[in-house]
Amino acid sequence: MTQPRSGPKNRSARSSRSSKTSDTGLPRGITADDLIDYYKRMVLVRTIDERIWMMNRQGKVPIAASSQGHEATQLGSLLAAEKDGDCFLFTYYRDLAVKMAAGLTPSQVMKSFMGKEGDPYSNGRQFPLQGADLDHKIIQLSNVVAAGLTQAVGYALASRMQGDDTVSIVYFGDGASSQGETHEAMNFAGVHKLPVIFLCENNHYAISVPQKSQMAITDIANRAEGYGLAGVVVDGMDIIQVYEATREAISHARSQGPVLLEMKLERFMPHTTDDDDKRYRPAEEVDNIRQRDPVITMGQYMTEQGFLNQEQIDEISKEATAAINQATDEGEEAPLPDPSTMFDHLFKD
Amino acid sequence: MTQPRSGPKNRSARSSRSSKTSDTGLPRGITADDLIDYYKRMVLVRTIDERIWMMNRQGKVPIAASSQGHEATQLGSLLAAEKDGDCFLFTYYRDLAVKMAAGLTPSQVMKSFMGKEGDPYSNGRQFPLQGADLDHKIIQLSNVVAAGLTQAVGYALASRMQGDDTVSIVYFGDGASSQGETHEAMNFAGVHKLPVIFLCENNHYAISVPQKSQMAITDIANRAEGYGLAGVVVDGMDIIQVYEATREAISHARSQGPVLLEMKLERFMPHTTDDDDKRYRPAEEVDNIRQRDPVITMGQYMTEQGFLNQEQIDEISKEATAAINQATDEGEEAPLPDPSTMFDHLFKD
Amino acid sequence: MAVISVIEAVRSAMQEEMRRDSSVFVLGEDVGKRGGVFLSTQGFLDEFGESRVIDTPLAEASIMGIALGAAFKGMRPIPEVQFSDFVWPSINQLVGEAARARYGSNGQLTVPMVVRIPYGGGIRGGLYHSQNVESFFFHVPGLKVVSPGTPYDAKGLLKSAIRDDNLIIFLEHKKSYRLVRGEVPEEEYTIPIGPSDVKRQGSNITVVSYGLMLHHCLEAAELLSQEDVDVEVVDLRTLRPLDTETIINSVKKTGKILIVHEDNLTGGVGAEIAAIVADQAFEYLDGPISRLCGPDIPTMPFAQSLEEAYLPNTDKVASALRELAQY
Amino acid sequence: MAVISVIEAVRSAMQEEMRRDSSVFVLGEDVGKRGGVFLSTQGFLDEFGESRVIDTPLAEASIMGIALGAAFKGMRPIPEVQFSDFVWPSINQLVGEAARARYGSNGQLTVPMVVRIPYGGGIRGGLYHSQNVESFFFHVPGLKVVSPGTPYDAKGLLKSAIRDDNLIIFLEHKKSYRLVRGEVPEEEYTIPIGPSDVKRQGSNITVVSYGLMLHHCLEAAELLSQEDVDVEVVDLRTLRPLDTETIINSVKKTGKILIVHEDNLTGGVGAEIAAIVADQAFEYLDGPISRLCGPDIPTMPFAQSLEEAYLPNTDKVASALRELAQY
Ligand SMILES: Cc1ncc(C[n+]2csc(CCOP(=O)(O)OP(=O)(O)O)c2C)c(N)n1
Ligand SMILES: Cc1ncc(C[n+]2csc(CCOP(=O)(O)OP(=O)(O)O)c2C)c(N)n1
Ligand SMILES: [Mg+2]
Ligand SMILES: [Mg+2]
Repeated sequence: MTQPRSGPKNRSARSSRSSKTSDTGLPRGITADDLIDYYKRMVLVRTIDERIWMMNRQGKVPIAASSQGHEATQLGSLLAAEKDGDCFLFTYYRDLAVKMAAGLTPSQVMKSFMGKEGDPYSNGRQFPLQGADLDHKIIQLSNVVAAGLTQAVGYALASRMQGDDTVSIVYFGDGASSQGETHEAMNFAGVHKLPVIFLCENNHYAISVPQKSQMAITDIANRAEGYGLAGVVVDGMDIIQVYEATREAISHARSQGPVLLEMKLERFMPHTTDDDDKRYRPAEEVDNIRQRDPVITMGQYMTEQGFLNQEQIDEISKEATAAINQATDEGEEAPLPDPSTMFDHLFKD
Repeated sequence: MTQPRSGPKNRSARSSRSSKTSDTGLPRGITADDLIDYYKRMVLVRTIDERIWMMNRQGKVPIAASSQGHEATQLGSLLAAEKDGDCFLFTYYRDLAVKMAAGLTPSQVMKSFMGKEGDPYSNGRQFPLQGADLDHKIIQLSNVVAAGLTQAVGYALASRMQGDDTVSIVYFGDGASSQGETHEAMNFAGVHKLPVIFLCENNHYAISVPQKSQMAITDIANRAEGYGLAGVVVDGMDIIQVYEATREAISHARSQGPVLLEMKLERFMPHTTDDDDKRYRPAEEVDNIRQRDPVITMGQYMTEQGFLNQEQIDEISKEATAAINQATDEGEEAPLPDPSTMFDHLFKD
Repeated sequence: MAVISVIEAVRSAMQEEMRRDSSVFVLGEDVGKRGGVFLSTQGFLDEFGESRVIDTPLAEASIMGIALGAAFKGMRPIPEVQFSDFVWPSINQLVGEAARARYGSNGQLTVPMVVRIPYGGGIRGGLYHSQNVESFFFHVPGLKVVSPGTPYDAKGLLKSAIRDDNLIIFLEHKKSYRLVRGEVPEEEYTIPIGPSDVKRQGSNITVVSYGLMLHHCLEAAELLSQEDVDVEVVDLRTLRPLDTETIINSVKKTGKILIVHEDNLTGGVGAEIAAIVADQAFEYLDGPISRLCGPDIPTMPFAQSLEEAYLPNTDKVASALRELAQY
Repeated sequence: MAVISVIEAVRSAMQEEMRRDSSVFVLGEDVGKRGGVFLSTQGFLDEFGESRVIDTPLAEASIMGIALGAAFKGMRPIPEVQFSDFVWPSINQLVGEAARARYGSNGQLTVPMVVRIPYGGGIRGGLYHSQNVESFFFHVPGLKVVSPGTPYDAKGLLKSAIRDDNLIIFLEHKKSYRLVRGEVPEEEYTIPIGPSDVKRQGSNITVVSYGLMLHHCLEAAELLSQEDVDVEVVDLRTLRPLDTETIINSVKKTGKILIVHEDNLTGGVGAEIAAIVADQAFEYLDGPISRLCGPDIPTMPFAQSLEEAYLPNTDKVASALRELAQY
């Protein structure tokens, strides 16, 4: 694992893992039940993610970006946010696992991917799961890479003004780190020490462009210092480490100011269903990274720790499939948005 | 003097000053004659800068940004570029001293400030000294803060492609460091290790906004590392140090890649003739910084070193005044651009 | 009624609304101690404090993105773009994000935000301190564009804009700031966003304009009245949504229309007005739909001679009206 | 003559020009190994190498600024914007800088640069992969806007654009990339930037369009011919400078005009065309100047039902033509 550069306590997430605090031997604030719950969510997301990809091939879903490989980061950070209870999320298009784990039902997901009535994000106006899900404290307005960062900073500024405890967490990729707005967002957050976490899902690719063509450095977290931010590198394939690092970042953001959390992780699938990664990515590379599949890793961890047995694992998987089957049916049966709604909600009256 | 953070040789400019190499006791490549020459240029620029401000008050010049306080940096860096012989400059609106020292005559300056026929930058279409002076290898297209940085990087990319030795030097203020494009420019330059120098004239103010409201850090050069650039902090009030640091940066840029040179200096005047700095800047602060006037400092240095005596100093000043008087007359007599030229040069045929 | 300038009207509108509603705040470059480069927020820092009067770093994209994020949380930001010429870096946040936030979230998000933009020329600003940017925003669904010409309208419209729950691009002609003065009531009032205002009744020709050009049109109408041509002057005030009805009714009455703006001719706001008139009042027209606009060069150059050559003025409007009158 | 698609035409134009002139190079997101997300630069990396086929970081403002800087030094960059929707961050470099470089330097600087922008909808792209951005550029002095509708025009115009010494915004309708195929000569040819093309002669109604909509217009004209209405179809090809003469001549002949575009109605390119016709062909008109355009919502939504509701298509064009024919 990469060593963190600096950060709230300038120590690696792994080392903190050994400093277990709860009596179950788990890190601060979580129980075995939490992990079982989150393992179920992870399996559910993986199952629906694979299904959606298949449905794209069947012509039923126009486009999808997969969260496969990113699940540990997405779920670990959400677990931290849920435990804290006072976070607001600005996600990006790859964050299916964040959104589902935050409460979106499989049926809603299916409707969204198929552009059907009942998509809670935009009711079919936008790309799948784009718009907002305010019930679950998520905004993801656009596909424009990095556009959410300054918005998250503004949200954090409003928290400060309104005197509440909300911490904004904004998710983005390594590609987004190149955008000028990313710099502007971090700089402003640093000046005003705002309660915001910049959570980078660094999968080393922006579509086909590898990290070395994007930046001259290895760790994006290195940039934190130049903005007066805390910067931490985390093994984003390990849900426990992600949980701990995020939990700590939330405290830091609230008490001292912004944090840049760089999660090192892997994108298992092509960029989207429109992409063909064979054009630019060696097959062995994909095989290699798949060795660290977060779903398998977490499953193993759960059995090793005795939180689940193989039978339960299989049951969870079966339940997920059943749930997704039903959701798929519901999605297919759902009506298309009525054309007469096309002009609705352009303005608030 | 602030210590440099990192850089080509990671040492302060001052320390290199003691490692004199020429037999006159001066740093590499310059002679006493060069300094006499540059002292004259400095006095000339200061004289015209003050005159222009006065003419603004008389209603003859609509707007001016003053280079007073920035002269050591502007001239020291130009001296390095001239000695190197193969640099191309992207300046900004405060760089009067760069432009004049690079060859612009006082008469041309006057015409430009008065919006008259004969302004070599834009023939009166643009703000004073804005557009380009290709004869002197300068481009300064717009007033848009930080817009020149990516252009300078592109110019350096073209040098690389064309296989020539040109190093691009782009000048900008501390305010410009906040713009997203600044980040994008440095990042790209770092990835491709391009021959470009980012020369920041940090006067600690963006109009009225002090550095602490602009960024959470003290040294902008600190950001260099996050882009894989060399970063150096220089005492921008000392022409010799600026010369040496720039000279070295040029070599580094050509052989190893981009450099971020942060010149710490002071803005003596309000932001422009339109500004009233009393609204935001304590009078004592201005008095204090004026103690380090680069024109006076250099004059003292010249006499101390025996390069000039007081009589010569006075003579230089008189000559400057005479030259500026004449230039002012020429400016006033010059015609306005003919309205019929308004549509010229929209396109190249 | 006090006689005040446009900049005073703008300042007092913001001040009243900030006193009235603590969720209103201003942010931008130099809005703090400096009070704004045009002094539109003079005294605000003292009255409202650092948390509601925020001097931002020099980075327009973030000014808008941050304002938008704060709006999502129920604040009512008034970001200032120092000069219209510097709005471009923030276009993605404005056009791509803010203007679509409500639509793209199917009504979940609200953007109660007023973007104040000093624009326009005639102040020896050259290519980068004079731009007319209205036609860019005019084309964008999901936002409203307001451009007052008088202190009275500026104050009443800005107050409405601040209370509006939608994204408003509020364009203030910077030459009008001190030049244009007028009566403004002491008591509180607002002016609805949308309706244009017939600033002068007339029966022979309709002239449609907004912002600073309105005043040239009114002066030209005065000149023409001495030549027995009775000109009706429609001040759009709001550009988007466009008050088509007032324009069409006026043209139906006069049969002739001249559209005047400082912005470049091609693809300007005047083109849409012409198109609407050509479609909806086709049978009432007694002459070609005419436009007097800035020529198609980037914007007014710096030199006095070139700036004058670019800008429409009272004489040029009067000549265009005469020509149309003779058609 | 080979039958090829629009994307193949685009690719081959660039390939030929890059072989011909070593100062031509491409840069953008994923243009390297990936060959572009639409495969417009497929094979380029192998043929021209890393120094002329540059995969950039994800940062549009810098893509344009860097291209512009290289153009200043005599290179001929072809920056690609991956989707029109992401051009906004680069607007300052394009509109504020590149389009004014020559004018603002009084002729010293030259910008031989072609900005390629896949745009338009109908591909289930939703609010951020469908935008029509032409009217923004259409308003900007100092640049040219090209928008071909056929492989033949795409290739010939792109080659001319690459040889042109000025800033060209080259808009490629992304739905046409694979959908529209047509004959293209084996031998080299170019098509001048500027002149529009009468794609179908007719005497009763003029329909003016460009890009993908051209094909709906041609199909609708075919339908109308069976109803004894003879429709002339003008394909603009170049939007700026606008070939006013061809439009006016056609309207003088037919007396009626319908303008069709996918972009939003208000302030679109069609508004200017209407304005010009209203001014210059006023006396020849036998009916209102009509426009069939995208409605004023951000752009076509993702859901199939909404996307269809937004987009003009052959049926909608035919109905509009029928209505006009009956006027
Ligand atoms: C401003 C902008 N430019 C280009 C695109 C097209 N695009 C979509 S995703 C993407 C790559 C993003 O990479 P990264 O940020 O690393 O996220 P990842 O997909 O790897 O999770 C690109 C270029 C976009 N959506 N927005
Ligand atoms: C993009 C942009 N925003 C705002 C302005 C208005 N403006 C002109 S200079 C300036 C301050 C620049 O400060 P700095 O970069 O530190 O340069 P200095 O004037 O101090 O030398 C501002 C805000 C501008 N020209 N461009
Ligand atoms: Mg990535
Ligand atoms: Mg400064």
